[in-house]
Amino acid sequence: MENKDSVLLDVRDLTVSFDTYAGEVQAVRGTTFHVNKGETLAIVGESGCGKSVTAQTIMQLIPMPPGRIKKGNVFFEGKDLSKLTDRQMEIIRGKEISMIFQDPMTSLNPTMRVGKQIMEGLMKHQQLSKADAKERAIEMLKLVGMPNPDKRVEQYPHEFSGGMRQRAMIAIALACNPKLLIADEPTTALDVTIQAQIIELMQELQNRLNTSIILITHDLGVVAKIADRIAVMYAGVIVESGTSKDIFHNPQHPYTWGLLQSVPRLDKGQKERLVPIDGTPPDLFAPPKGCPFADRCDYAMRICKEQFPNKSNLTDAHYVHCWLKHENAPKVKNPITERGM
Amino acid sequence: MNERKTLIEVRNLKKHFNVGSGLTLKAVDGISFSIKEGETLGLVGESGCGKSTAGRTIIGLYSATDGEIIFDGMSVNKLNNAEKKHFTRSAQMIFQDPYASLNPRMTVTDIIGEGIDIHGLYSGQERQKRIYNLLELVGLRREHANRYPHEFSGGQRQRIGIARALAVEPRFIVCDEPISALDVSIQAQVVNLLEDLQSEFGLTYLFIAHDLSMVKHISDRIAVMYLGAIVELASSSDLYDNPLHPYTQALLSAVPIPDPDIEQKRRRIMLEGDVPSPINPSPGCKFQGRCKLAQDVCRSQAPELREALPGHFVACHMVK
Amino acid sequence: MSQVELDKDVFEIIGKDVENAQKIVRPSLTYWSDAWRRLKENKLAIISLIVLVLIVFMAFAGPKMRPFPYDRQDLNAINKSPDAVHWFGTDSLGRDIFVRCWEGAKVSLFIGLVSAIINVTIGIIYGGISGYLGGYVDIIMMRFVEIIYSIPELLWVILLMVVMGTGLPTIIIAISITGWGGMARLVRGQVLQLKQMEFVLAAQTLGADTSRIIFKHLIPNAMGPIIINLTFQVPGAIFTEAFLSYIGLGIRPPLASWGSLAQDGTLMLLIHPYQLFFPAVLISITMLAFNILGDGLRDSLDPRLRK
Amino acid sequence: GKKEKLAADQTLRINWQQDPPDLDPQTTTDQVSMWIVNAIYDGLVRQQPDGTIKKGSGLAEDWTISEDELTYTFKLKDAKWSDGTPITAYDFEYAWFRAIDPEVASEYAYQFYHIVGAEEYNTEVITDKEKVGIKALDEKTLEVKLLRPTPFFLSLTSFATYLPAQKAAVEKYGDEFASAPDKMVYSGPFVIELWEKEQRLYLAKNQDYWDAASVKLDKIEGDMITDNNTMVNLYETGGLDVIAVPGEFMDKYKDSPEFGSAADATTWYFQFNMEDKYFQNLNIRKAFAYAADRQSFVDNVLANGSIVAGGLTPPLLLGKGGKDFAENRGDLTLPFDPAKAKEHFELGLKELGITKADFEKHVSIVAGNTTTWNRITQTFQQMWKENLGVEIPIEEMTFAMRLERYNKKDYTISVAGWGGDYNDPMTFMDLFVTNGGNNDAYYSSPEYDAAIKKAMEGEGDERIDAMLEAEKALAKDLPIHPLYHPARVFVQRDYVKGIARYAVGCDTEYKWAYIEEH
Amino acid sequence: MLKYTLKRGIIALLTIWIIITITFFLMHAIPGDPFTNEKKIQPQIMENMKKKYGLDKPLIVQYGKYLQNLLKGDLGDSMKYKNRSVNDMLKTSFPVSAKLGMAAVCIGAGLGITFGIIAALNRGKTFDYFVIFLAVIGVSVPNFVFAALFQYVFGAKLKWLPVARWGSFEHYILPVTALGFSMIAYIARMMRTSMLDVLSQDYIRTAKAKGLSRKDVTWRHTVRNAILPVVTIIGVMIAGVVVGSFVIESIYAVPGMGKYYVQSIQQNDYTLILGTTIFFAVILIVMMYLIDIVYGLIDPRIRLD
Ligand SMILES: Nc1ncnc2c1ncn2[C@@H]1O[C@H](COP(=O)(O)OP(=O)(O)OP(=O)(O)O)[C@@H](O)[C@H]1O
Ligand SMILES: Nc1ncnc2c1ncn2[C@@H]1O[C@H](COP(=O)(O)OP(=O)(O)OP(=O)(O)O)[C@@H](O)[C@H]1O
Ligand SMILES: [Mg+2]
Ligand SMILES: [Mg+2]
Repeated sequence: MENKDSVLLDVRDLTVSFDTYAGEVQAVRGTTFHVNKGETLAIVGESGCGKSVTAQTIMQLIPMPPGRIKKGNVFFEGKDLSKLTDRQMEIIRGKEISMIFQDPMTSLNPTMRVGKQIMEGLMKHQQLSKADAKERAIEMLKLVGMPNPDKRVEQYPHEFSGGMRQRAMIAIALACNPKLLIADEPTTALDVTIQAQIIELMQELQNRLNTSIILITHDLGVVAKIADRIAVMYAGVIVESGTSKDIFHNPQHPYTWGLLQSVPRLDKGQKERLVPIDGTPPDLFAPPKGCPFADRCDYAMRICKEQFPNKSNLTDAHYVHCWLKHENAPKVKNPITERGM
Repeated sequence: MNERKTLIEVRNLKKHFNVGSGLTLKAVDGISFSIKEGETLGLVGESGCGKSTAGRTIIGLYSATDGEIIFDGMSVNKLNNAEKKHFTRSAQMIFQDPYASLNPRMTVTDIIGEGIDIHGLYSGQERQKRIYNLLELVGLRREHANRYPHEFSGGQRQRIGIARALAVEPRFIVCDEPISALDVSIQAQVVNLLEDLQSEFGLTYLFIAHDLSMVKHISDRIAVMYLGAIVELASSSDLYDNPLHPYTQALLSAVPIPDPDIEQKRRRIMLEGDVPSPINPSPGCKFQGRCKLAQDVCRSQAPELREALPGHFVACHMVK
Repeated sequence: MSQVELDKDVFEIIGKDVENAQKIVRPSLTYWSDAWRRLKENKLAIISLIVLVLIVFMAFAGPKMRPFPYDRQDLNAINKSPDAVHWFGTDSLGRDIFVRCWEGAKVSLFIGLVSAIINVTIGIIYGGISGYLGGYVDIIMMRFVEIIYSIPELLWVILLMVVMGTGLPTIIIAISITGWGGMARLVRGQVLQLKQMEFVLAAQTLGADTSRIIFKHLIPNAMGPIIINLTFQVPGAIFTEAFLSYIGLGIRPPLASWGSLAQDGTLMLLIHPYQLFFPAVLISITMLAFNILGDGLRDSLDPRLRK
Repeated sequence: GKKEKLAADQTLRINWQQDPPDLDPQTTTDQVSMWIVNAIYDGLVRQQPDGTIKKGSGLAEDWTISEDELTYTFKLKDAKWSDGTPITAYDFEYAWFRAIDPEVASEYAYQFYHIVGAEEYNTEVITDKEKVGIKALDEKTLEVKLLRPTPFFLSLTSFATYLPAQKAAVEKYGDEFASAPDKMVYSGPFVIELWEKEQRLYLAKNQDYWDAASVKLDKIEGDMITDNNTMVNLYETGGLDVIAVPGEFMDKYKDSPEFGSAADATTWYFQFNMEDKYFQNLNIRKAFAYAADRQSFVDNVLANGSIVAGGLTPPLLLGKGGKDFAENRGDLTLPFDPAKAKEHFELGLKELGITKADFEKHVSIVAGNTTTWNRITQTFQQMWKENLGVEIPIEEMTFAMRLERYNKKDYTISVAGWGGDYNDPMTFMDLFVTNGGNNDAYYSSPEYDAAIKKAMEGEGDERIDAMLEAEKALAKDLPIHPLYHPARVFVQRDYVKGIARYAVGCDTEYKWAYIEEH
Repeated sequence: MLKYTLKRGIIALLTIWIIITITFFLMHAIPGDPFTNEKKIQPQIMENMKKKYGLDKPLIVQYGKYLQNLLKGDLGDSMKYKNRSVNDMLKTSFPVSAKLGMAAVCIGAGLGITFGIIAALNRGKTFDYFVIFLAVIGVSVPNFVFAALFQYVFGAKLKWLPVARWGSFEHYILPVTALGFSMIAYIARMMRTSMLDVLSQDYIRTAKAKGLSRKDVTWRHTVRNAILPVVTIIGVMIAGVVVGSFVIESIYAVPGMGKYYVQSIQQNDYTLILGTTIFFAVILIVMMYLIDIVYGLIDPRIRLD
């Protein structure tokens, strides 16, 4: 399936740190992944594992200082984004790559009408007139399922409900038909009908314009619905990556197992206690030198604490970083496949 | 569940906003329900239908336009200062927006410790210990205590908000989408935590969410809201097994299942028609514009919430 | 990919170790010690602090460094340019300007700081309450500011002088009567903006009372403008005192203040410019230090700029 | 000497310093207004540069004085108002009655109290004009009856309040009379050409003036600049032709060829509260006088030609024997003598039965809030500290506040200045009569009172002698300690000539000024 | 809005009345009266003068009379400047002060805001320090010093500009500069700080993500959110400065109303005291009202009614 020409975004060995008073927070520690044209890559992972930082680094939007790209490159259509000037980046942002941010309240300008905030990008990138831009803004709001869009464009963010703000953010991001859409938890505040609608909207956009999507979410249901490939991130590194089927049906990393086990399922009757992953992710201020998941892993081995596991390829698209894949490692039962799905 | 005492009762609650040029936005327009001690009532509904507003009004953050809230036998609208303070301790809220609700100039310790200080619960070492406990309870680490909100990821922030609410040992918590910003493993931790707290301290929850699977998991009963009104109210299994209201049916059909095979085959009930506005809503059933079953009576007359089956309330003319 | 040969026993499953994750790695700091730490990193701010300490030190030591009391006149050495005897020269009554400058530092710094603190305190409390409570309270409180501000300051001053006589307390009260209004307005404006934030709602849910919300939530978030205003209050007070001296209602002569020295110096600007130069330079250095320190303080109190 | 040639441009640029508050001759009181009023009106007489009063110098061609020196009859010359109507004796009669009209409420009405019935008329004791000694006998003749012989009466008639007023104009403009150039009529050497409030007031030569031939200036351009630096800067850059030298600038100008100084009939003095529990003690007062080194103050601090005062009355006021009064008197004041000062101070303290600390606790210097006061008080405060060992605080305050303290007798030492109104020692000497309006020292001496009474009623040398008696009484009792008589210092371009400066009355006269070719 | 304006209007009238009342009684409480003079006036003459100005009546009657005239728009006659009405004095002097003041505010606000923005965007760089330095000079050197210095250097020494006096455009330059200097300083500092607060907000990141240019991000998103405290201080500054600056006007011989504020009180010119006070109060109140309106325009979350 992989066609070298169709790669839109290629992130290589990205390493991002924040300099804080106590030292360096290694938010992203050598992440490598790519996104093909027209493809949806989902990045899932525990809170604080560096998903948003990765996304913002692609856009060259992490605050510097304290943030710092220590290593790695972000290639977009072959251009290394980290080498572009601010000016050059402006043309890419919003038009080629756009992003839905995670905090809808604080990510909208409180003193500017929502409509205007959508129009801005349109007027800049598509050279629309004010009136046209407004029309398009209304249309966008309608597309994201906002009632009374013509009234809503005149309102300010604080007059919106949480979900409405998020939809406004989505409208801003989608307005200019970007080649790459980075959606950082785009539907957390939305009810399922709207969520479905938004996802369909994104898929429709994808079908129509061959847009690539990076979807950052922890809602595995949404992931199941839309993702072509999934990257599982933990403590700043991608620990497992594969197609949607690979991850859901044949996950290999204990962390992925944990993730899948902790979701309640509507289609599986019985109220049972959820199975969380105990403990918390490591503080990225001092990430362990071995596998970062070791301390929380039921199958942790001594080696796990010593050394970060190498990449083991299962298929072309499916790889995992886990010592359990080592030939000397004991064979353990895969709780997901065992569960029989 | 039987014969437990009613902790909170909401009667015909209304909250209208003045949105300028003489228009009012009826965010919450006459909802009634009650929650028993130790019970969890799930509140679901379309985004913007007034869930947060309802929650905030119940907790006293907004003054109600109309209606009454009775907490533990006392009308919340008529409390004196001391009682009010007591009420704020008994009834807490976890906010939807994890960042905006944290003061950027306060450390996590200060944020979590605030309620403790206000109500004079602990001091000195005790206080610090309690804060550490709370942090661990919500899956954060002690060393996060002296950090500021902006240093946390979205999910971490939400947990701070939860710890803050739990700090005052409330009896009733309005959870306004407490887990939607959390990743699944932490969601499970938090939900388990909420459940543990419930069984341990007999907490009562109003659990607002849109993740229906999680709502179903945690709630005893579920209320479905649509445009400021409750359209269906039933025990969670009843609601999921036998949704009566067409909106509820549409909602359930849209819940994504974490399995690509199932998910990509599944069809959801598409809701047609315009999404109505809470500003000047048309008379009659608020859902009628998007309802396949709609008849004339739906257009002229707003349906009452009535008991269609034992313990299963629905507001729809078409349900027999 | 060359896999290192690894012992079998490193692959023994030992299970999770959640406790290990609880190690405290970062230093624990309180808000203030954290702010102080960040301030310390700001070299300019620390230099400013040192300069200020030095000036305060000189205010006490300076007059003792020369054999002239600040009020000693030498009518035979009037308007002498700076030399080895009179380092900053002498004034129109033959008094040593060096000594007077440091003597004046005491007065001016005292007036500047005390009245700035009074103004800032009152202004913050008043503006905070007015902005937060809003509505009629705000309208009435703000009208009161207008009233105080509109009634000519000189009337208050003269009345105060009649009642209390001249002296530092009178001057400080005089400066404070009208001085807090600006701060109050500024804080109110900020509070009006900030009180809409969700974290304020969150605090209300916890049962926080008005004063807590104002002082713990709103004011810290308005610290930037407050500090700027504070650093401007100090020279403001010093010059108000100068103006009062100018119309003869300031400190009692022959006591000096920087303001009155600058004022006297300005009269001599065209013929004996040094008489203005020294006090003006001292004021400027002090203010520069105050401002840079204030800037550093502002930064160090803003955790978002924390490094 | 060299023959002087007039410059083509006869414009004099001066600084009025402030806007004239009142150009109505009968009510004006301030100095700036006086300068202008004096330039735009002619009175019966006009003071000559040498200070004398000559027949024909003003509108009075001639006058006769009765034997008893009580009736003055003035004969007017032909002169016109600027509107072309003749100036008559009726204009004087009208103006003078205006000045004493209680409704006009002129502050200087008392200047007329030498005239029969004027005071009664002014205070509404009488309303009958016939009972007042002012009468225009015909268009050209004005008759004035005085209460007692008043040798300085003629010089008084050059004073602003005595200037004529045109009834028609006053009535026509009513409340707005003299508030704008076109709301008045002129009789003097100049007319107001331009008056921009708070900014400038320009005078132009009055072509209809009876003595237009003597007026050489075409224009006087006057600014209203209050700031000293600004004034100096303007002078330096050629924007002004003449300025008063501010105290701070003495160093700069005192050796300049353009520098000049004129006497000023003003005296600055310390004033002791004679009813104060400590200062009623003569030794204490003496100590303070002995401890003050006035010479050093005048030479070093002022350094502008001011002179140490020998008594209350400044020089240049008419005395006897062709000398001025101050010369007749000589120096009666206590000289600087630290030893004596200490001696008297100890003595005084002993008499009062108090310690120095008690004394210090009680005493302060009450002073005004301008630079002049500042310098005086700070200098002498220091001298007293050095020579008496007492630390005395200075209380600066506005005049009104000071007055309140005086009225309540709530002060110990104060500094005051007094300027003469007319050319006679009496303008100073009646200050300290018992219960006198300006007797803020609360001095009460039968001896002094008697001398003044004698002087008021006496004539010629007898009067002068009586006033000298009074000076001696003052010197003996020491209610005041005279400090100095200031000089009016100025710089003016060398091509500016003919500005006359007087010690009393309107102190600057522009009628004969001119610009020499340069 | 209309209702709110009306409400504020009524409250404003009430405020002015209170200001008048307090000022009226305060000014009569301070020692002296308009006729207090170094040379004491005979009691009878004094009485004549007091009668002429109505000062012989009981205070409360004078107060009533004043209010009565005020309602007719008559501020009375000055007691020191004979034959001049206070209305007239204000009418001629205010435009001068207002022009000067507004010019200074325009420069102060214009440059101040610009400098503040540039400094914030270049935090820690040379320009930032330049602004801080400028600001410090601006506040730590009082404007009478600047005024005197500018006059000496540019007027007396270099002769580029007139030393003083009023009239042509050239006459504006020095006083406006002297007056505007400290404003630039204050506003620049305030703007800088406020900008820094806003620059760290999430929505700025959003704006950048839209691909807006630095200029647009700055002007449309940052400045507007940062300007609130600057508006507060500019509002008060305008009120303070359009009524004239005593110091600047006397140094540059500008015929404005600044001196009346100081002089009237020193001379107990009652009508002028009240006249200037009312005048200032009205301007201040109007400015405060405008500020509140502007608050609402800048930040829609602020609702005052
Ligand atoms: N400005 C900053 N200063 C210091 N640390 C930061 C900063 N921004 C992010 N971090 C840290 O970087 C790590 C990664 O954060 P990030 O926001 O990418 O998490 P995330 O994967 O998006 O989590 P979530 O799902 O909760 O949003 C976190 O540990 C966070 O504390
Ligand atoms: N302060 C306000 N002013 C005006 N309208 C408001 C305000 N707050 C909320 N609204 C409106 O009230 C309605 C209900 O909002 P609410 O926040 O309660 O929705 P919600 O059910 O919580 O939605 P979501 O799931 O998206 O958070 C919305 O139409 C919103 O626009
Ligand atoms: Mg994130
Ligand atoms: Mg909500």
